[in-house]
Amino acid sequence: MTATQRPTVAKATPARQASRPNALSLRIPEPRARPGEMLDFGNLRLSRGSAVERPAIDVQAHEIRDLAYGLIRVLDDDGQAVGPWAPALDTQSLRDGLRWMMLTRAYDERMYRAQRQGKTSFYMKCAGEEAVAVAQALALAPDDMCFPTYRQQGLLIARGYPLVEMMNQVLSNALDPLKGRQLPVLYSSRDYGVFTISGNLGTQFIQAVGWAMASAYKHDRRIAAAWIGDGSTAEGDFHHALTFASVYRAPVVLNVVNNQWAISSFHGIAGGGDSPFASRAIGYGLPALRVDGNDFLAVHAATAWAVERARANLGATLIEHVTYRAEGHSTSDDPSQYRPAGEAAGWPLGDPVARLSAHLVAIGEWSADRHEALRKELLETVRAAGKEAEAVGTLSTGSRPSVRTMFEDVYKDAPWHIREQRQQLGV
Amino acid sequence: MTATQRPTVAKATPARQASRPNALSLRIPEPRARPGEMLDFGNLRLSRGSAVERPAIDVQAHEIRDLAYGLIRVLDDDGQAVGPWAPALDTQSLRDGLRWMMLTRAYDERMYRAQRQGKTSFYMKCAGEEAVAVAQALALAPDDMCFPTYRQQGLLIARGYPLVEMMNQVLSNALDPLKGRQLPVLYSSRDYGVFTISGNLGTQFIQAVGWAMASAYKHDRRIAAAWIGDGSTAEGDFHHALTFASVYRAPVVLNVVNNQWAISSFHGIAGGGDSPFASRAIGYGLPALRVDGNDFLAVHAATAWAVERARANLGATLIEHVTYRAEGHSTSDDPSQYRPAGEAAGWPLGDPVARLSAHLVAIGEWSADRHEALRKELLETVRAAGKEAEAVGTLSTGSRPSVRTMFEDVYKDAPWHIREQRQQLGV
Amino acid sequence: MMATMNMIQALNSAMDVMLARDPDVLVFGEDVGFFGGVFRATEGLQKKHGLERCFDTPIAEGGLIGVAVGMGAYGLRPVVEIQFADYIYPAYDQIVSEVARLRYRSAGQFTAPMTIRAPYGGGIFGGQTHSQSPEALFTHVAGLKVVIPSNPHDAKGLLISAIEDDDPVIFLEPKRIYNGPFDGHHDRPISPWAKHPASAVPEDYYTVAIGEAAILRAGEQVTILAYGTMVHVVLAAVEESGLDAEVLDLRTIWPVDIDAIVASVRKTGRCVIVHEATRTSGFGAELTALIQERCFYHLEAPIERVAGWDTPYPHAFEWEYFPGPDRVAAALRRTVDAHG
Amino acid sequence: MMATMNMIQALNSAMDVMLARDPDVLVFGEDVGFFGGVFRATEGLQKKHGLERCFDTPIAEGGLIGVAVGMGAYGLRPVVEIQFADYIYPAYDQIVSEVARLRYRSAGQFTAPMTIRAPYGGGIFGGQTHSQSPEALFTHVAGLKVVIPSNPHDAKGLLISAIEDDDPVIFLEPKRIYNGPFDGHHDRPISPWAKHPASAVPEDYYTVAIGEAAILRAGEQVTILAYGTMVHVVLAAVEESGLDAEVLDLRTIWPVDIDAIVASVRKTGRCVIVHEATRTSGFGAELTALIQERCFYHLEAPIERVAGWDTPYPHAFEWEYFPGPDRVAAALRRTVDAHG
Ligand SMILES: Cc1ncc(C[n+]2csc(CCOP(=O)(O)OP(=O)(O)O)c2C)c(N)n1
Ligand SMILES: Cc1ncc(C[n+]2csc(CCOP(=O)(O)OP(=O)(O)O)c2C)c(N)n1
Ligand SMILES: [Mg+2]
Ligand SMILES: [Mg+2]
Repeated sequence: MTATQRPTVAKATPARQASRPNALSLRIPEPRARPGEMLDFGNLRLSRGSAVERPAIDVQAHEIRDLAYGLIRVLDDDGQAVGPWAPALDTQSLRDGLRWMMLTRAYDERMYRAQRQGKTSFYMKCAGEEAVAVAQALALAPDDMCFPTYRQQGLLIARGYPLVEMMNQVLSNALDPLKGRQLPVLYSSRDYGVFTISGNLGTQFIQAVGWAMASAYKHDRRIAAAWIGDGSTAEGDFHHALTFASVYRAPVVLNVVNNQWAISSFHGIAGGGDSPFASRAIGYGLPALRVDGNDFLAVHAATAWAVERARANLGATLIEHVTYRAEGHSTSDDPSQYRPAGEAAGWPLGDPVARLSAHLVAIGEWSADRHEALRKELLETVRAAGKEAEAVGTLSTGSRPSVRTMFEDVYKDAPWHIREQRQQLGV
Repeated sequence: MTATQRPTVAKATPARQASRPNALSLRIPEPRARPGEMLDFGNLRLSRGSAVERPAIDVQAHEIRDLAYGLIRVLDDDGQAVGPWAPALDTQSLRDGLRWMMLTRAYDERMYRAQRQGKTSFYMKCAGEEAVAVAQALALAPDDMCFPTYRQQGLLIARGYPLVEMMNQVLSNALDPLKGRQLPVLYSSRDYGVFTISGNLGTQFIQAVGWAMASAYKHDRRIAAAWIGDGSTAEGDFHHALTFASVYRAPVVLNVVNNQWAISSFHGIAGGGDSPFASRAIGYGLPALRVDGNDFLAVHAATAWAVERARANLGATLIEHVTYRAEGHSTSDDPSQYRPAGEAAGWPLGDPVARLSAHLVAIGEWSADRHEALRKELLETVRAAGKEAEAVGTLSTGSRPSVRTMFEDVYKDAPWHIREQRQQLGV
Repeated sequence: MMATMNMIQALNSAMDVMLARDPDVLVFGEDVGFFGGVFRATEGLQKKHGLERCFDTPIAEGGLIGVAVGMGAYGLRPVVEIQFADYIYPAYDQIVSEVARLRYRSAGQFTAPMTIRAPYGGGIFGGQTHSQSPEALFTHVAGLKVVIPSNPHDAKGLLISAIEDDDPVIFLEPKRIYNGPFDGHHDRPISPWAKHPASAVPEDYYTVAIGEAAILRAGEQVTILAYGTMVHVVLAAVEESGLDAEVLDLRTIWPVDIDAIVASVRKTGRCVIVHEATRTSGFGAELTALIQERCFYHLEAPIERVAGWDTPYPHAFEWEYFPGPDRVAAALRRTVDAHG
Repeated sequence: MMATMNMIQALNSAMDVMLARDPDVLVFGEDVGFFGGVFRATEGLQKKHGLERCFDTPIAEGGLIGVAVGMGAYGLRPVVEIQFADYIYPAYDQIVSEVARLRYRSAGQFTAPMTIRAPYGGGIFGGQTHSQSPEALFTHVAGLKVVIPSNPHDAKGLLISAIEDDDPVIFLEPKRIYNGPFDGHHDRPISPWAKHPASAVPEDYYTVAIGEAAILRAGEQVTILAYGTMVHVVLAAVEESGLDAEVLDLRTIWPVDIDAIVASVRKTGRCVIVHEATRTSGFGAELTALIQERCFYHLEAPIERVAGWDTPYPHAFEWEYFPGPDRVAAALRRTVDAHG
């Protein structure tokens, strides 16, 4: 799994030669490898599955600071679930997880192609990161409230939200539940507990804390969960979320999805170089878990721990999921411009789908044939849904939402100026 | 020094009784004592002077995480300088420090009265916190750049900025260097290396990082220092500052002045309850020092360490100064409404002026008589300066800046609309 | 039951009434809990309604508005205080990108029915960061309502309407008139609210509708549009100038009561707009544009704007900056005298 | 030496020239370093001028503007990119409270001579958070200049002026016309800049003055004020309507070229203002107010505003939202036909 690793030799930061002795100089962090250079994952802090203890959920945050620097793993190189974090997930749940991850991937592939075919303007995949959303959906209760970014489509899929609805949104067609108002992939589903995804990074993190505070205020049992990218942790909202979550002991699971890149900026530009993102939690007195984000079982176990803790009114946990954005940032991006071509393939933590599949095989509950059959079945599921959605319309053809709706929902009731403008447009 | 301390018994947070079993509930933190209640400093993490090690300046941040939870102290109860942090400050520097702290206090008292007499609109004291700014001014080089809040007037005083100039600013008179534009105490002096103080909390923290980055970019040797209150650490700027300082290894000393209160909100509302403010640095891979902010020698030693580290191009340090706001937030505030009356007197870390004076006495370099003589001398200094400034004018009487200047400096050169408006006012 | 209240008491009463009526109403912000707010608008509410219903927040305006969005999505109705309107900018992204757009972008699935209270405006020697009037920065943002009361009676009725409104409301409180009306004559004795008829406030629940202006004075010669403190300045200027002006207190500045404005300007043919905010791109610009679009053929003189200068609000020049009755009266005279 | 450039190349060339001329110029922002920016405006600058002169920043707009303030105080001239104007709000406090006021509040001791570049505007199916036109949120803030070029030649010359300006400049780049002029006829073939005369750009240093509008077309019947992408839409609408309109490209929207505007409107007696931003409290309101204050007795028809609707910019309705040539032409016709 770690064939491309080589000994850790920090790449020297090219600095302008100081003109005076003892002069200061500015450090601009750089990734270990750029296009054309040798892969180098030497700064990834790995741990073995058995190396990281699993504390009781009512542990004091300060007793488990080490967990922010280790890496919770369950699946070993032989596909066995090992160590204290190995969850007691039944086979059906594992197979469901595999199915949803594979369905997410198949869905992504189709919608990516749909964008390339001009059927919509934009698309974002989560290839390589499927375990995060899917395993977490499994660990959360169905009515816990999710505040995701644009890269947790697996949440909707694992919660059974209809694929066709997702496609209608991406295609901005007449049946788009968001009436053509949002950029593709910025889903929203109150019924499925997924908050309206914002185009502005970071904002949802503190909103999730507010939702959790509301739930606590109402003596509810539901908790909230939020996701944020490694790059976006630099926004003030991240700090606000940790601060408010700590102060009010909000029942929320706060997830940093560290997929190593923020468009073209490596995680070191977000401050992930000198200390892992998980460790940010320490200063707020919150527990932190750093987890192998491509290990379905580890993600599930870590999430289940945090969920149980929050539900027991013990407050928030920050989880860093160490994963890798296997493809471009979006359909507008070309990652070969800024990172070595083989980085995804060489990623030391492998592929989440392959790893869960291998685990099921290892425990005698799966096979290559069944895997291939499932892949084909899901391809067909996605194709059928795609046909259905495209029959309604795409961004460029077929039926669109009524233009009249453009003027609705700005306010609950349209004030005079909005009514006037709608009349001006003649709709 | 800690007569009012009593055993730590956490005051129970009154919570609405949960109506359902296992229901969540919202925690609203409360201070240990409110007006009329017994003083309680049981949650203050104290350490003895000798208990906290002094690492080499090139230590790795992760090796000294404990320093964020300890309390660097030098002066013991007998006024002796003890332990590894005892700095090698010569007697003259100590006497200078004492003089500046006392001058700051005398200045504050006069200006507070000036406000009460209607000579200006507003004033803010730093009573009880004088050691922070004064000892730090001593540890910084005179051309290092300071980005203070409104409560570090001691910086200007220790750097020798004329008292009369400060008073002119507070009185908004004709010689106010800021031309009557700023609220009292929001000083600015480029010549003395003090950045224009903002009315908006927190903004200066990240600006200091930018100044430090510029200095590093220019291969300068000057570093920056910034201050922020405990309450204001909750702003996004604080997080931005730590993030950028970490990423670009900026030569800056970042100070949190934890005076326990933010107007009427105790430090727990800012998230200081579950983890000390110093510990925020850990998650960014920055070293943190937590220091007895009323111990002049400790503040000096901690600052000198951070300054040396920054100057050696090793980057930023976060210092938490544990101190106490001995008086009201400002002339607009009445702290007896929200905190026990004796809290200032009972503060376990004492008074910085009294403690440094006692130290000088203990080492045979000072006496009660000399102290009293100095107090009188400074009173006279302040009185003379006050007379001089008031003779120029106050907010309500005497000569004011020319009204014409109201329209200057919005831009470098006044555009047509500003000129037109000036003419409309007829000035 | 009627009581005599100043604006602070009226606002306090509105929150008190709503906390009692609706368990989904929460009140929070910097220093609003135990202490009751730096202007004391929330005094006693924590003690009466409980720690969890009225509490302090960290000093992070973006954070507290963000939290209110999440609470709104859950189903609560947060009433948040920004200590001074000058400190609302750290929350600007949450307000513009989230609060204002939640309903639209989620096609009605999620809403943020919050009330954002903030003391605003000058006249208190607060210097550049305790005197600002940022209302135009919100009227430009689709999805927000902006309400500005000018007296205790309206303050309570409008605040209750704002809290009950299913859309987010920016509720700006003219801090200069918290304790008494102020006509801009800073050299004259201060008058308390008790002497003003609008200090008669019902103790219980009542509402003043959002979107409706009040005609404070009928007149024929010129229409004056104002809100907040400026309403009192305008009334003084009218009296002193002896002109027969029609004075509209807009109360809600967006969506503004366009019918009342158009009717008045069509009648008088002349209009002066008064606000404290800096002139350029202030709300007076929008009012001017709306009026000239709708009343062009009725206008007999250019619409004038009397506003704050395009500078920060300087501490020492409070009264040179503040658009007082003399500047208003001069504009009235120019407008009435103008002919083509 | 002249070259043919599109807007991206012209902007890139401006930064390249200034990085070479002035060691105090730094360029930074999200993704601007190694990659050269998501729109590629900084492509090659890091390689050519060094890692420390053109680099990536954390995703924290408030942070990167805050850092630029400190650098400005030190004496540098930062040129920062906000990836989309829609993402400038997290920096709004630093811009309004700090950048804009530094010189004033420090009585000239400290300044923040930075240039804040941000792609803005619609026409690219970017949905509500990649299409906004927030210019009016900056024209209301005393201390800021706001510049919006409409072609490669102006873009380079104005950007150099902005970088050299000792005041902070908000430099908004109409992203729809980065690669070619766009007249709003989205159904017609795309035309590259190479065919447009303004793509002839000097390779070296030159400036276009801030504060000066360009008269793109002289005319007698009506004055049209526009900027950015809308300039091209307006020109198409004029041609298609067959009217003899005078077209002003404002280029700097604040401080605006008031003399050019007044002279033109006094001549034509009629005016249409066109912008993409939402209408209410948009910059068109200020322009309307300024004109009616100065040209009241010359106006023969109400000033019309053609603007974005007061809704977020909806993904599926790009062309229903975008104020295209038909809407402009209709407004022109109404304005020219109007008589009292
Ligand atoms: C406030 C804000 N700033 C900038 C952007 C532009 N932007 C969109 S995605 C992105 C990178 C985010 O990276 P990361 O948080 O790591 O998430 P990932 O895409 O890797 O999942 C940027 C800069 C934005 N959408 N919002
Ligand atoms: C952005 C912003 N929000 C709110 C305020 C109002 N305010 C002024 S001082 C203060 C308390 C600050 O407390 P702290 O940071 O602990 O500093 P201290 O006054 O104790 O020195 C508040 C809330 C402000 N000035 N700026
Ligand atoms: Mg990422
Ligand atoms: Mg404090």
